Order: sequence, then C-alpha cells, then structure tokens
Amino acid sequence: MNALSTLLSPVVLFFALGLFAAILRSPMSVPQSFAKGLAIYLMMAIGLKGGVEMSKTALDGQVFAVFGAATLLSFGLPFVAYAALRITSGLSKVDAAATAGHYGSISIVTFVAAIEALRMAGVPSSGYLVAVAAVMETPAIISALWLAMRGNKANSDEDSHHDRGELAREVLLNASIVVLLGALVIGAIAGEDGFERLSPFFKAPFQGVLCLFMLDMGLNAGRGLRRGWRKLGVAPIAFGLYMPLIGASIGALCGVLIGIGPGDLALLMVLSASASYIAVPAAMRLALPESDPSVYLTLSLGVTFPFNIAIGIPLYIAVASLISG
Amino acid sequence: MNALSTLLSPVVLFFALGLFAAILRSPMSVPQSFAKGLAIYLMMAIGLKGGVEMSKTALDGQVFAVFGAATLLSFGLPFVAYAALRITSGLSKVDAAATAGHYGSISIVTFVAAIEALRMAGVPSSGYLVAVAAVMETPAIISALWLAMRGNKANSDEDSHHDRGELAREVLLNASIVVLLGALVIGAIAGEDGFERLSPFFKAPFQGVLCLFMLDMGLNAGRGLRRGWRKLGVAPIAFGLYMPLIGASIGALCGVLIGIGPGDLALLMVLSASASYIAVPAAMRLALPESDPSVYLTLSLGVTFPFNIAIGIPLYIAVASLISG
Amino acid sequence: MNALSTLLSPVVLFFALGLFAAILRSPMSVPQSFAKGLAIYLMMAIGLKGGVEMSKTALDGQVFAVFGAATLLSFGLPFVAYAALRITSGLSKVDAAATAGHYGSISIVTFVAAIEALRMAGVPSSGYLVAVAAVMETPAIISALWLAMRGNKANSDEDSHHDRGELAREVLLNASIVVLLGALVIGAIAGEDGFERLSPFFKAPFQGVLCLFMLDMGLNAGRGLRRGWRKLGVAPIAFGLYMPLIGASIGALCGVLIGIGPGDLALLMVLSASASYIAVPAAMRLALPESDPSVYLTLSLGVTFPFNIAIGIPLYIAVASLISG
Amino acid sequence: MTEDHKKLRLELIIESPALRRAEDVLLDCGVTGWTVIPAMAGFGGKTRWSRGTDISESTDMVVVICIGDAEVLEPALERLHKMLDRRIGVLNVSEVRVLRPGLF
Amino acid sequence: MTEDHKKLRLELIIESPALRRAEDVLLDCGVTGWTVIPAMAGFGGKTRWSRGTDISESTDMVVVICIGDAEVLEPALERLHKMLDRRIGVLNVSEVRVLRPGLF
Amino acid sequence: MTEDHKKLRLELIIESPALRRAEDVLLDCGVTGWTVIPAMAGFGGKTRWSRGTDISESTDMVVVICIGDAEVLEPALERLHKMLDRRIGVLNVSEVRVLRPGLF
Ligand SMILES: Nc1ncnc2c1ncn2[C@@H]1O[C@H](COP(=O)(O)O)[C@@H](O)[C@H]1O
Ligand SMILES: Nc1ncnc2c1ncn2[C@@H]1O[C@H](COP(=O)(O)O)[C@@H](O)[C@H]1O
Ligand SMILES: Nc1ncnc2c1ncn2[C@@H]1O[C@H](COP(=O)(O)O)[C@@H](O)[C@H]1O
Ligand code: NA
Ligand code: NA
Ligand code: NA
Repeated sequence: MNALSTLLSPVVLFFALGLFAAILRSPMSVPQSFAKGLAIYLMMAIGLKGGVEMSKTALDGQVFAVFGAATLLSFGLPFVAYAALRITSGLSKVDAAATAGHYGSISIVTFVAAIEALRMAGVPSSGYLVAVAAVMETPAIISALWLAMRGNKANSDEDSHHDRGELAREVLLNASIVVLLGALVIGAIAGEDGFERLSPFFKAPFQGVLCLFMLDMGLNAGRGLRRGWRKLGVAPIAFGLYMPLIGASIGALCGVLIGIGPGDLALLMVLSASASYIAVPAAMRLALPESDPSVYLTLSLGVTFPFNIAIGIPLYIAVASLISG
Repeated sequence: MNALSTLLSPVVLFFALGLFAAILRSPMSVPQSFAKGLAIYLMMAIGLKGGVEMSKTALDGQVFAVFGAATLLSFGLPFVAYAALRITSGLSKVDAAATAGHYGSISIVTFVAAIEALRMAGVPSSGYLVAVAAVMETPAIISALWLAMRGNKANSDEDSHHDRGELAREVLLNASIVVLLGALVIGAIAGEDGFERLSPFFKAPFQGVLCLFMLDMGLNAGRGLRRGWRKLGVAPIAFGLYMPLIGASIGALCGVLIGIGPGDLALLMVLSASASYIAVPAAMRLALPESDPSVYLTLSLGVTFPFNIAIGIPLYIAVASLISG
Repeated sequence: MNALSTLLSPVVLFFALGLFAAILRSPMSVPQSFAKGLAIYLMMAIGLKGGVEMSKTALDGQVFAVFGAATLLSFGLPFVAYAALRITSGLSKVDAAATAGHYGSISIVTFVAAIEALRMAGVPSSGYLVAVAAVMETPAIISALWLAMRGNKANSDEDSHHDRGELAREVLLNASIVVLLGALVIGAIAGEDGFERLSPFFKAPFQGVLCLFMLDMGLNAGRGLRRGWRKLGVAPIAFGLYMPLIGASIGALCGVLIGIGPGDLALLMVLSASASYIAVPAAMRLALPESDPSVYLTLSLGVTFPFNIAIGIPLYIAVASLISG
Repeated sequence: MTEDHKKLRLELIIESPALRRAEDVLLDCGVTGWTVIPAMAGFGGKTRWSRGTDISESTDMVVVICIGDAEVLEPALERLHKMLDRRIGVLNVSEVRVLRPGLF
Repeated sequence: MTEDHKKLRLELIIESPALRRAEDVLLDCGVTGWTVIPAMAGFGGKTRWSRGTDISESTDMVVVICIGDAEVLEPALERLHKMLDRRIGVLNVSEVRVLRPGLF
Repeated sequence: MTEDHKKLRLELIIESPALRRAEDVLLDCGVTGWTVIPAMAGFGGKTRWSRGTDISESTDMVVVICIGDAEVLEPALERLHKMLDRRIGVLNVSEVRVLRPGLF
C-alpha cells in the first residue's frame, strides 16, 4: 500500500470532507452526544481487540521495555516541545507549558486510524500497544504542570490539597483511560472465543464507524482552525507541523533500541507524534485555567491531527518498515 | 412485490407505529441528537452506494438530460404548487410561497425508502440519482423566494447583501448536500473494492437503521399533524395529498421523454412527488421568517411524507414499471 | 455454562467496569441521548425477535395462563414488597408504596440480559415472553397508588379527573410498552423471511450493543448508589437483595403450576425478580410526587439490578433447569 | 421607536414529568407563551442529581421561562405555587423590561 | 474586595436559524460576550413545539444571555428589536449586579 | 395564601470542567439548592465557541442558577468571584421574589 492509497482511503476522505465543509462555514454538524457515543465505541473496540491479542501472547521483557519507554516519552516530550515553543514562538510560559503537555500525551483517534492503516497495509502489530497508549495519556500532564508552575508559587497556593487529589482522580479516571484499559482486560478475559460473539458489533463495522466519526473530527478540526488560526502566528503553526516529526523520531529511536517489529514501531511513532485533544485539554482547564484553549486546541486538533492523518501515518509506517522491516 | 407487501414492510410498519403513538399522545421520543446521527448515517450510506455504482458506469447524454430535467423540475414545481395553493386555499401569499418551495425540493428519507422498496422489488436503478436528489434540493428555494418577494420590495430592503451571501452559503452547504455529494464522490473514489470494507456498516444494517429512523419520523409526523391540523383547512390538507401526484406525473413525463429505465423513472417520480422537511424549512426561517412553519411542516411532514411512504412509493413504482418496463 | 462463565461474560464485565468507575467518581459518562437511543434499539430487537418466534407457534391455553399469572404477579408482588418494607424498614408509607410498585413491575434490561444468558447456555425460550414482560410493566403501578392512597383522601382531591386520564395515557403509552409491543407485532407480521433483512442490524450486533449499554447502566447504578446509599439504612438495602429472591420464588411457583419449560420458567422468574427503573419512576413522579426518588432508584437501579445481573440470572436459570428441566 | 414596558419574568424549575401539568396551568391562565430549557444537573433536598442517572428522564429537571403581564402571571404564580406544595421545584419572579409589548 | 457594578442582562429568545444574525448584531454593537442556551420546548403563537419535531432544527429556539453596560446594550436592544419585527421571539432586559466589572 | 419573599438569584456562567469546584463552594456556603443548565455556544475573550468543537467537553460552558437568601449568597458571591480571578466566566446577581420561602 502506498501513500496515495492512504490519502484516498474513505477514512481520510471523510475527514477531508468535514474539514472543507467547516472551512467553508457549512452549518452542518454531527450532534456532540452522538459523536461522543461513537468515540466510546471506538475505544471499546480497540480495547477489546488489543485484549484478545494480549490473551494469546505472553508478556516478555521487551514488552516491559516498551511500557517503560512510553512512560519516559510521555514525561519527556513536553520538555522538548516547551523548549521549541519558548524559543521560536511568542507564547506565554503557561500557554507553552499547556501546549507542550498535549504533545507528550496521545490522540487515541490518530492511533485508531494508524491501526486501521496497518491492517490495510497487512503489517501486523501487537495488542498490548493499546495499553501503551493508555499509559502515555497522563505523565505528560504532570510535566506540563511542573513547567507552568516552576518558579511561581503564587497561584499554586490557592489550589488546596483537596483540589489536587480531585484533579488526579479526574485525570486518571477519564473516559479514555477507563474504557481503553477496561475493554483491554475484558477482551483478555473473553479471549478469541468470547470475542467472536461481539465481533459483528465491534469488528466488522469498525471502519465504517470510523468514517462517520472522522467526518465529525474534520468538522471540529476545521472549525477550530477557522476560529483559532488568527490568534496563532506562523511559529506555533509550524510547531504543529514539525513537532510530530520530532516526536516520531524520538519514538522511533526508542523502538529501534528495544528492537520491536515494524508494526509496533510504527504505532510507537504514531503515539509519540500525536497530540491529545481529549484528556489533556480537560486537565488544563482544571489545573491551568489561565492557559488559552484556542492555542492548544487549534494546534493539536486543527494542525497536528490533520497532518498525522493525511501525511504522518503513511510516513511513519513507511519509515518503520524501512528501519525495522 | 405487490402494494400490500410494501405496506406491510417493517420500514412502513415502524413509521405507522410512531405515527399512532404520537397521535395517541404517547410520551415516548427518540432523542433528537440520536435521530440526527442516524440521518447522517443514512445519507452517507446512500451517497457511498450511489458513488460506487457511478464508478462502474460512464456518464452519457441521457444522464445529463436527467440532471437538466431535475433542475427544471425543482425550479418549476413551486410555481404549480403556488398556483394550486393560491386558488384553492386561503393561505397568505408568503405561506403559499414557502409551502410551494417545499414541494419543488425533495425529501431524502422518502428517496431512501424508495431505493429500499426498489431493491426489495428487484428493480435496478442508477447510482447517479443520488446526485440528482442533491441537485434538486435548492433550486426550489429560489423559486419560493421569488414568489414571495414579487411585488413587495419593502422587506427585502432590510436584507443586506451580506445576508444574502450568507443565506446562499447556509443553503448550499447544508448537511444533506454536503454529506450526499461528499459520500458520492468518496464512494466513486473507493469503488467496489474500497466499499467492501465499509459494507458491514453502511450496507448490511441499512434496512434495520431505516426502521429505527422511521419510528422517529412517524413520531415527528404524528406530533406535527396533531399540533398543526387545526390551523389548516381542508384545502391545504387536500393539497398535501394531490400535489405529490401532480409532481410525480410531471416527473414521469420528463423521465419518459428522456427515455430512462423503470427504476430510475420511479425514483425521479419519487423526487418530484416528495416534499422537503430539512433543507427548505431551515431556509424559509432565514429568508421568509414571516411564513408559518406549522403550515409547511404539517403539510410536508405530516401529510405528504406519510402519503408517499404508504401509498405513493408503491404506486410510482407500479406506474413506472407499466410505462417504461 | 456455569455461574462463573456468566459472571465473566463481557456483558457483566462491562457493567462492572461502569459500576467501579462511578464508585471511584470517574468523570466519564455515556451521553444520555445516546444511551436512550441504544435502549430503544434493544427493545426493538427483542420485540422483533419475540414476534418472529410467535409467528411460528400457535398460542394455546398454557400461554394464556402465563399472561394471567404475570398480571397477577405484577398486581400482587407490590403487596408483598410493601409489607416487607413497612415491617423491616423505617420508610414512610408513601416511600414504601412507591418502592413496592417498582418490584411488581419489571426491568427490561435485566430481561434482555437473561435472554442473552439463556442463548449462551443453549436453553430455548418462547417469543411471547416479550409480550408478558410488557404486560407486567403497569399493573404494579396501580397497586402502588392504591397502597399509598389508602386512607388519605386529602391529596387525591387535588388530582382532577383530567389528570388521572392523562396519567393513564402516559403510563400505558410509555416508550418501552409502545416499542416492545409494536416491534412484537411487526416481527410477527414480518416473520422469519422479513426479519432476515433486518438481522444484520437487530440480531448480529445485539450482544455488542448490550455491552456498550451495560457500561452506561453500570455508571448509572454506581452513581445512584454512591449518592443514595447514605440515605438508606441497612434494612432497605437488605430488601433490595432479598426481594428479588422472594419475587423469583413466587414467579417460579406460578410457572411450575402452569407447567412451562425451563427457559420460560427462568424468564418468568427474572421478570418477577427484577425491579423497574424506567416506567415506574416516571409514573411515581407524576402520581406520588412526595415519594423520594433517591430511595426507589437507589434500590432498584443500584442494588437489585446489579444483584440480578451478577447473581440472580445464573441462579434463576440454574433453579429453573433443576425444577423443570 | 422602542417603547419599554414593565413585565414579569416567571422562572419555574420543575421535574420534567410534571412539566405538562405546569404548562397546562400557564395555558389556562392565558399566558401568550413560554420557553422550556433543559437542566443537566442540580442539588436540592440534600442530594445531587445529574442527567443520565435515570434513562426515563424521570429525575430530569427543566426550567420554564414565561414573560408576561402581572395581571396574567400573578394568578399563574398562585396556582403553580400550590402545585409545588407536593412537588420539588423552585418558583421565582422578577421584573423585566420588554420591547415589542404588543405581542404578549 | 468585591465591587458591585450595575449592568444590564439582555435575554433574547429566538429561533436557532436566526441566531447567527442576532450574534452578528451583538458583535457589531461591541458587546464583550454572550452565552447561548438551547431550549427544548415552548409555546407561542398558539402552537406548542418541542425539540425533535423537526430534524433540521429549523424550529428549535435558543436563549441568548448577554451581560453588559447600558451604553453598549441599549443600541443592541434597539437593533434586535427591529430584527424581531419579522421574526418570532422575545426580548427582555433586567438590571443585575456583576462582580468583576473590568472584564465587560 | 402566597407570601412573597425577596431573595437573590445568582447566575454563574462557567466552564464545565470547573463546575464541580463552583458547586463545592456553593455547598460549603450552605445554599439549599442550585440548578445547572448546559450552554451550547457563546462568545468571549474575542473567540466564538460552540458545543461540539471539543469532544472532551473541556470548552463547554454551563450556567448555574442558585436562588437563596442574601446572607447565604453574599459570601458565596465573594468566593466565586475569587475563583473567577484565574478562570473565564461571568457572575451576576439580581433580586427576585420567590413563593415557598420555607424551603430555601
Ligand atoms: N435554591 C435553588 N436554586 C436553584 N435551583 C434549586 C434550588 N433548590 C432546588 N433547586 C432545583 O430543584 C431541584 C429539587 O430541589 P428540592 O425541591 O430542594 O428537592 C434540585 O435538584 C435543583 O435542580
Ligand atoms: N411570553 C413568552 N415567554 C417566554 N417565551 C416565549 C413567550 N412568547 C413566546 N415565547 C417563545 O418564543 C417562541 C415563539 O413565540 P411567538 O413569537 O409567540 O410565535 C415560543 O415557541 C416560545 O418558545
Ligand atoms: N458578557 C457576557 N455575557 C454573557 N456571557 C458571557 C459574557 N462574557 C463571557 N460570557 C461567556 O463566558 C465565556 C468565556 O468568556 P470570557 O471570560 O470573556 O473568555 C464565553 O464564551 C461566554 O459563553
Ligand atoms: Na505524543
Ligand atoms: Na418534490
Ligand atoms: Na418484578
């Protein structure tokens, strides 16, 4: 499968359809509650699938190495992103920190699209990477808070101990972590046999649901872009395009050092390259309310997400096949 | 397949169930956002299917003739409808014009139900008619505005140039046009092979989803009818019953002149006979806010839609098979 | 199939996932309108399936006996429940009556889960039990009102004749009755052949949809429990655990006297054991507004529903197979 | 030219199953219109609730806004107040200025 | 220290297709913000409506709340009022106290 | 007989992630109830937003209505005001008459 065929896959085309409709200011929308239901479906489906595959293979040292590397990537990438933003763009400290947090964390829909692309390309990957995705969601948030708080104790006074505990709970038990890890465990318990009865709902229609969901993602990305790009200068937008490449490179390095196969390598690159737009924005509204959502949402959803869907994923798959194939 | 079997098909029966529940004032409802999600699904599904079929056949002169005829039908039918309403009913000029606009445009759900009925009857039809449906959505709106504005310049003063441009954009980029045409193009690009992976979502469950959607349509039609019929006299209600027959006849004439096959002829009749309740009402609220929605929504959704679903579709198919079979 | 395999079925595990997430105060939620859409789907699906099966078998005296017994169970169980609550718990008369009404009526999701469990266990059951479920929904409401009104005419003065008629209509035409009975009739008309075209939507994905729905039920049950258990003493919570066993026993007695097979017997036990959380709460808000929803919702949704899903259903199936097998 | 007119703004927070009864009272009192807004969460009577806990919507609350003349709304207030005797809910009224008095 | 400031609270009930035009008026008048709330049902012009009757949302109503200074809102009122000449909807305004006056 | 009582009506427009903190403040101040209404769109800080732009609901706004006595609400106002120092949102308060004063 070549890059063109990814670009012309229905999943990408429906995303593009939504993107263009929003940029042309079409009044169309997918109801938010319907799209949220589809998002839960997608997370359950990849969780279950990952769990079934995990039930078939033993966890070895290499797997633990990947979990370790993923945790480090999530903690570490925000520092790289923060440095890049502070040097190149005029973003304030708190906006730079909040944005950096997004790039350490992951976009589950990008991950789903990558799994679909691998499946189409016939490249196998391991089920446990779903758990890796879940693990990478939150460490980046801690890095972002540390970056933002560094050297000003003032506003952290206000946050009581109580608030911190609550923040931790809300972040660690957010929908994508609960559903991904829960479905993973359930899939592992159900195994191949138990999953068979669920596959007419969770497997066969998967790509179709993804198309419908991507139409909505395109609308959201386009609307975010249209409303937010004026606020952003050239430097932050460039950041949204080169940061995924930096993330993917660092992720690739880790994967090659551990010695994982091409499919898993591609997915690790995708996770490192993608930016959160679900878990991290919600955490930032709670913990860094002064940060400007139109900065980080426009970048992660409006710039990096489309870039990864259209160009990043086929590129990472191609590179991973080259290095590790 | 005979008329009785259409009347007793699950799609029609679920519509009837919703209709009766609403008329008996049942408190049940399908959540609006869920129904809207299903509507988007249905439009994607027929768009994709039409696109796949278009990818297999070349567009010839006959096809262009159908597009031309369809555009003329959408422009022209409002004039017929307006004349009928002004002569027989006591509706004001603006209400008559707004209602007439609905009958020039089309109902996409009626079209979907007709495709399903044709498929059950084993009559083949062409994929490009999905594009014809999209093309017929808007010209009628222009006719309706012209009919309403004729001779009073007063309130068009208020509408700035800016507003007109915005109206055009909102009408031409409404959800059904974007999704239908977008899915058509994507289906044509994907072709038979690409569609295969999507068919467990967009093809196999189609009739089932239509049943669930029709339950909601029945509830809406019944509620509209219960609330609105008192306002309407006998003449407008009669119009809601005979106007589809007039539309279907004129549509049939065009189709016969062009010489299309029985399936396509039936669909052209259905498009001409059906009345919009999505795109046109929204446009009328914007452009003719003085018009009374309880008049045109009751007629198009409460009278003409049920008539077409239960009686019209089997009738048009039977007639089309007779003339062109 | 043994009890452990039921406990570890994906349906039960997703329920447990939601329950734990809510108890740990996860911020995750399934949008209400999406969950309501799924509930309508589930009711349509079991209605259709029941109708198709009914179309294949004749209704005999035994069937009528089951309907009669079910009506009596729904009328009678609230009296047992009321006595138990008034003797053991400190609940007020009106709260005890409202709660008792819930236990005479049924939980359609528990019924759906039981059908699924029977299918997995390979025990056949009859389609007409869907109609039995619908019939059992409302008589219990009348008993509850009678119990609450007994001896105080004061507040019934206020309710005009008009209000009573409206209450009856709202209760008898609520969503679950309309959809269950409607789909049953449509399934019977469609028969095996007509249903075949619907089965890719209503049959194959059924268990998967149920998993997704159960995740939401778990969240609801857990949230109800977390918010409401403080208000409840030990006695009402114990009632929520032993009342289903009493109900199931009385139901089993009726079923054995009539002489129905093990699958039908298990379902009759499930219906008797389950407590309503859809139709009855709504009726109580209308007719007994002084009653406290946090009492009856916590008991029926937070205590009895999880008990039946995890322990009740496998127990009733085992007992039914023993007695009638 | 805009003319200002003093009207009352009635705001009733009530359970959704009781909405129809409240609407009937308003209709009966001859108000010219009202608007219903869905609530998504709340606190009262010592418990929190949020939409979605109960799929039958039986515990959902709604907010009814009704703008009108004092002559029409005062009797409605009296009757809605009586309705709230047995029900949960809150009723408040404030003074507002409206433009376009002819219509209500 | 909290300082109280008298502001106006504009509340506009309008059809959702006309929302964008109303928002443009507010923007044009220089208000600093507004919030739109969805309505789910209502009564006016002798008919009841409820969300879901029309899948295109063309009959849905929304409630726009805008808090601001009289100098800014009075001209907006004037223009919104004119907009309601041809449209259904209700416009009312009341006095409120706000905290945090610097921001609007 | 209806007795009228002057109360305050607090209206807080706030981001939904911060709702829980605002509710905790109200609870802490001893209010007897509140109701939360979802917003669907808005404008502020020079950007428009609308529900659906962000699937995590992190940018959704909600409107909290709380009716109560001045003694209870004034301290709540003070604390909510402080909370808004770091957050986007709007807080306003007006005088209303309530019927059924015993309950709150
Ligand atoms: N003081 C209040 N202000 C605003 N809403 C309230 C207030 N009290 C109660 N409510 C609403 O009314 C519901 C029932 O409250 P209660 O009548 O106290 O049981 C609550 O869940 C809130 O949604
Ligand atoms: N007096 C009123 N108070 C509150 N809402 C109203 C009022 N009158 C009309 N509305 C709302 O505005 C819509 C249109 O009403 P009308 O302009 O009377 O046709 C109604 O469906 C209500 O939602
Ligand atoms: N003056 C206002 N009136 C009503 N709502 C407002 C106002 N200002 C801001 N808002 C709401 O608060 C949100 C945040 O605004 P801001 O605090 O200006 O960033 C906006 O998106 C609006 O929903
Ligand atoms: Na990343
Ligand atoms: Na037509
Ligand atoms: Na029962």
